[in-house]
Amino acid sequence: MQKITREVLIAKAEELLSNGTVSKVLGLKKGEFSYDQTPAVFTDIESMKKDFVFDDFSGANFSKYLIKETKKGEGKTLVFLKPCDTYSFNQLLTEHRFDREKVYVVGIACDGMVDIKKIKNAFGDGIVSVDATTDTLKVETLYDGVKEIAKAEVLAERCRNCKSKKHVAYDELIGEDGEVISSNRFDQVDELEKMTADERFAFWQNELSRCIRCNACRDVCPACTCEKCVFDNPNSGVQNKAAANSFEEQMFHIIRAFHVAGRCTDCGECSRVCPQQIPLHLLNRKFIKDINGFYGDYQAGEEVGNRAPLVNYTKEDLEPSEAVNKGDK
Amino acid sequence: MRKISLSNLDKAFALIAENAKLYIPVDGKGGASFKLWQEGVKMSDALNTVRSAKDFFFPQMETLMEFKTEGKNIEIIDNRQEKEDFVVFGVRACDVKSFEILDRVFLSEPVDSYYASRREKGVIVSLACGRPSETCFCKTFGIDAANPAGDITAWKTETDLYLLANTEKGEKLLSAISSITEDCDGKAVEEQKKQISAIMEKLPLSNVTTEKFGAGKTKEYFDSPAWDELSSHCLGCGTCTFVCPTCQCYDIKDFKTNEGVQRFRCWDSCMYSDFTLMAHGNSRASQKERFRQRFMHKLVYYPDNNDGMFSCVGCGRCLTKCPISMNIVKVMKTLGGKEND
Amino acid sequence: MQRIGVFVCWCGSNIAGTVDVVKVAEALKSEPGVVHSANYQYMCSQAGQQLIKDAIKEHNLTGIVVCSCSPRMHEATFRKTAAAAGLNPYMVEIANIREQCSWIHKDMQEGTEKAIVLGRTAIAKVNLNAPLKPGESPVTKRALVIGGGIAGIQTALDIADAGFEVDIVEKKPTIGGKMAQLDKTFPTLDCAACILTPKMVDVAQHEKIRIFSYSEVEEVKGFVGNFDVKIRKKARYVKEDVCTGCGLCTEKCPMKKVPNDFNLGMDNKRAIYIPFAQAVPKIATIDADYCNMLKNGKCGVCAKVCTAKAIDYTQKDEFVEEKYGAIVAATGFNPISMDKFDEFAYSQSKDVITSLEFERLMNAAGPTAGKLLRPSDGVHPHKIVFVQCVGSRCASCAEKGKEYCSKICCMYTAKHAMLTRDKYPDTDVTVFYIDVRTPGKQFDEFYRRAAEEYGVHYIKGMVGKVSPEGNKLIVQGSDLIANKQLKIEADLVVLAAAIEPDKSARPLATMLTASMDTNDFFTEAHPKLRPVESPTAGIFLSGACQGPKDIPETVSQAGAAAAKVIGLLAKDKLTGNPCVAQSDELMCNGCSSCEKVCPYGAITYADKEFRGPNRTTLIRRVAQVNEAICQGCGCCTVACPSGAMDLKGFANKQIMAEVDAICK
Amino acid sequence: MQVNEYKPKIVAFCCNWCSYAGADLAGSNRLAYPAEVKVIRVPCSCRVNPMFILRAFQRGADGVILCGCHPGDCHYTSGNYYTRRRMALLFSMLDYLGIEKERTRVEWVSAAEGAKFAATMNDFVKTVTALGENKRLEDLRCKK
Repeated sequence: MQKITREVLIAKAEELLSNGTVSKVLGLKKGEFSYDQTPAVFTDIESMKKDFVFDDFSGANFSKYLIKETKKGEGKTLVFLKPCDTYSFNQLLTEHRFDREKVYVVGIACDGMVDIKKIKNAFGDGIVSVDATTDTLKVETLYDGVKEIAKAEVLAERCRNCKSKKHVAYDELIGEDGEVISSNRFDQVDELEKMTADERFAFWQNELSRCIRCNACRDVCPACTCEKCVFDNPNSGVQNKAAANSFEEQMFHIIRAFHVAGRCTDCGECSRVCPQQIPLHLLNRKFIKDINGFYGDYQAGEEVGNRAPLVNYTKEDLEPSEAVNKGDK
Repeated sequence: MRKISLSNLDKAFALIAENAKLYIPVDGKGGASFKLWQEGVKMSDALNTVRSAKDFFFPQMETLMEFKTEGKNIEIIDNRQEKEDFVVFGVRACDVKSFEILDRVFLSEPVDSYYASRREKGVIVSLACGRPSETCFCKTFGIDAANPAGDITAWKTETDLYLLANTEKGEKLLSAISSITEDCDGKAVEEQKKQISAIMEKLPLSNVTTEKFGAGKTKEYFDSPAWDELSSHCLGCGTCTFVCPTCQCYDIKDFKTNEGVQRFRCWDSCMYSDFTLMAHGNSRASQKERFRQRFMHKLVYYPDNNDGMFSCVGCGRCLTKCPISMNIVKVMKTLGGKEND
Repeated sequence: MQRIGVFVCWCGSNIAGTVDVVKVAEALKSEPGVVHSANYQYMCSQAGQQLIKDAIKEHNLTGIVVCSCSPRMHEATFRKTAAAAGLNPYMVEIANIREQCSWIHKDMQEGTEKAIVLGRTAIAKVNLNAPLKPGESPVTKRALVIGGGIAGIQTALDIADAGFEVDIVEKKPTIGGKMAQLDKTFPTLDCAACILTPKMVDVAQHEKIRIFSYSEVEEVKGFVGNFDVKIRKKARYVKEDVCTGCGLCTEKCPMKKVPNDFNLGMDNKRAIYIPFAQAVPKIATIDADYCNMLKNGKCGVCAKVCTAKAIDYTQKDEFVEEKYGAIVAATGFNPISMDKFDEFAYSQSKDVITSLEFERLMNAAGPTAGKLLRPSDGVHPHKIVFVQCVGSRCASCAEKGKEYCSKICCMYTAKHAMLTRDKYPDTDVTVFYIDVRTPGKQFDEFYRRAAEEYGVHYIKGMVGKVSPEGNKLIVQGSDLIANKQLKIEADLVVLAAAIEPDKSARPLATMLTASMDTNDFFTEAHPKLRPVESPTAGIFLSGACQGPKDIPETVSQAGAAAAKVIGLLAKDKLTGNPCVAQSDELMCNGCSSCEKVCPYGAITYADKEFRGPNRTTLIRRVAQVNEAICQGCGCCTVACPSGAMDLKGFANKQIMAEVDAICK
Repeated sequence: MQVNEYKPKIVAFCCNWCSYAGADLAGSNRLAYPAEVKVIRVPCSCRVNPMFILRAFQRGADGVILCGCHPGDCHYTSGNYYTRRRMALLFSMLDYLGIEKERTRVEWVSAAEGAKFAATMNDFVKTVTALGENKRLEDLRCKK
């Protein structure tokens, strides 16, 4: 469950729409089932009351949509941002992706979001409804009736390892602002690092070989905001539409992660949307972990205007040879 | 109708694999997928594979030919790969139907010989859906999940697998495993069919209809204002097209190897910004046009050209995989109006 | 498709000895694009070059690959050859088959095979070469010197003497800088004013030099050869062209209690003042913070006494906009604030002073007319303790002081000690030091004279605490050589405060897009080979703004900076390196990554209108490269994720083609 | 000499101002290193895009080495500092994916260090030869 309810957000939106602070609201619209929510823009409160939704399945990171939304029409866009979304928001501002003045941010405390894939893994297909009004989810299926599962067991990966309950950007807040959390988000990276190179290679071959190059990871990523991605540009020399073989799978994912290294806020959208459930966040987290270890802790999006580690340096930085041999100790 | 005890299934697989490559759905990280059967590989119970079975006939990437250059001479090499027979086991009703849709594209003149040779070599063993999912809406397109087509139709109960050959190819395959199958009546199958039909009625999407769509509807929907909102948050990724069993668009590209050039084709997606890119630019300038194209094609253009047949089979893959949960059902309901609600 | 000619050089036996040049030329003939292939004993000879020129014309070549020695040797030669035959010089690529092939391999087969690969690689690149044209930009033949201390003065004089116009911008009412405040100079002990003021007069009288005193740089735009600078002339409430500098107003002004910053606040001046007798320009300035007329509208004495009618209470800041071809930063230094050094009782006792204050005390024009008297009671001190490295070499106390050595303190402290002992032999002088650093002509001799001939007590050790007790100062320190703690009763304590860049340098550097180090000293284009240039083209560095320096070093660097400026201004046009970065505006999303890594500030952003879908227009922020500033390192091309930024002459596709050709 | 002796393919990116000059100096001093090493001249080590390195492996390289001016000596003042960060992260990522970390290397070679250039290349070729062919980042299509 979320302590902040849909009704509270609708009331806030009503206030801001009616006093003219904002002209539209970027939010989620309920779908066919209990869990499939689609981003939508609401311009009147009636449509919001009808379709707006906010619950344990409202995990999408809204920051990236603001690039497009702020360019449409006059007035400000109201957006409700979870703590993790605000980091992406700041990073986008750092990169001049939209006009801050065109957005009104209401920071909302978040109690962790649920991953429908985990529910389906637990109960199989045929989920008729999910009641998430308490921290024990009641899942009704076509074949097994109503079953219960603790929310903690089906938390989205990024929420399981939530890095911050603190909003780093907002115009106003609903609910208490939290703190930056020392999470265990690098545990899996650690585990991989401890493996032998052969084991790691096998692990990633198994994961990356499933890639169908649908580009969902890239297209949903708030750090991937290029006008045209190198992988789409026939003149770049690296364009490819299909992961023809293991090289291209690796190439795409290494370069994708490299291009967002130091800019990735670890929002976890890439892994959330991957139709093949490839743990793409483990690539991003490797870079984040290395950056923290090599150059000092750095959280992308913590402040607008921060200089990303890859466009920065110190004279005492470690050598690449030291970087790869760190694990040997 | 023949039946085989599930405990003997591995033996049947082994027999089939003697003469052909056998692919069965297998559980793995990220969901089920068709894998080459080998000793010890177990069949998945999952309703469906993440990627559809179209891969077998229209793979994501295939080499069409090669050019070898030596000095200033060029040699053209035809290196079509499909030479062996293969069997795909456990294809669901929706995916089986998708082959019919793909056939109309690839097998009409001019015939796509790459696709055709794969269709010729492949034997399809379909499997009735014991436990359809909430995202299933094959019924909308007149598909009977309880009675899939294919060279052989199979029904799985708690204990047995029932097999019915529909084609010559199917007969041949069945006879190859006749030593471990036995004749039976269709009672258990009829029972299962009834059960499945009952479930199909209960599915949340069972009320989705195609009434409002089909051939000749271009003018009605092309300029609908609804497209703006429907497409407004589409990321432009290719997930829906790549998991779709009926999407058939591809691109042909050249890959420069060390010695020459490999000409290959690979799936393309009408959702991509460089799809239909031409010298003057892109005729589908915004995501709205691309989005509209995909759904208009499924619901109007394809029926226009194919005797009213829709190019969607209601498998529900795009419903589960779309990053923003936008999908054909939402499009149909929005465009089609309240009646569908 | 290119029409490429391949020319394989024997270099006598240098190449032909281990590479079968005939075979190489033959093998490369069948590479894509190659229409002609030849070999010759010495391609760089007249005859060899003629061979290339003839082939260009005969075969209509659009590109050339010369397989020869290193491009560092003859790339320029062959580019000229190509140009002479009407081919764009940047259509030439060199395959280095001498230094990187024939000279390092002994086996003929191995050498030949590698030479073929290297040739093939160059051909692959040339296939993607495009003709390049270096950009040209005119040069405004005027220099701006920011800062009017000895560094700025010397630079300005040297540039002006070469015949170019120079403007000096000085934020204080007079030029002269720190040197004007000094008494004597080490190691010769000649008086600072005696050697500086004639130069100041030279500046004032030089027909090519304009002085903007009491002025600051407000805005800098443009690039090398073409800077547009806005200068703020602060209101001094005195008409510069009317004031005769008679000084009557500075005597009649009733506001007498204005701290005299020239004497570091050790005495007072009037609200209208001329900093010192030899000030240039010698014009009075009103201190608006203290002037009663400006504050309350009551007084007007200065206007009454001024016979020249130079006073103008209504004066406002004025702005001057001027064009320059080169800019010299000469913003100098300041002693660091002693606020954080409470242990030395600087703020508790007037008798703890900094070395610069000591200079003023010893100076005949200073607050005590050159008599060494204690600031607190005007009594002559008999026991003076000098403390060195106050805030310098503070590795562990970076929050208080500086990690670097301020370089000049050892020598001026020796000077102070020596001068004190010379003038007042009854005064006992002790110097606490960490190390005495005397690298310089006559420096060590000078220091030894202080210690040996003048009887200055040098104690190796640190002072831990200075505490005022009555009219004495108790100095507690350690003597590391004798290994004991000392407690010395002193009358005066002089702190050799570390020096730091002037605070105005940082915002100036931002305006100039000149880089700075962590200590806010300007960074050189190359620490060894280009020490007086900033990495930003057209920006030069003079004096202590680049690092701590004494006067002779400052003057020599000032001259060197002037020489570089003269070299630049002597050109009518600047020809750039055409291998510069280029932004594809259709693909750029304006994320600023490239700008952040550019060492030269060559990348700026503009909001540009683009055609959007369906007859809409979109305004997007896109990167633009100033070709006159870009030096072509290519750092931006890698920072750019979309590949919108590419480097001409070393384009992504060209390098990838080379990679492909090698790995074949 | 064995006929089928394995010879790795090595791509060496060298910056124009220091390392390329260092390579030239190695040549002038006749300091031998294996012919498997082929140099690509770039203005600065910071010009080397990670994509170039992957491209080399795709096309059949067995090892890629990047040489630039010593930190602090960059002709462009700071290029090699960026190179250092980029390559530290890239190499660490390759290692994380199970690619042999010995296949990539960064060395700082000045224009005066001809001997170091030759020694570095000798050592690198030896290391890569010991590893054998690059199988993990290759693109089999290229070998056709």
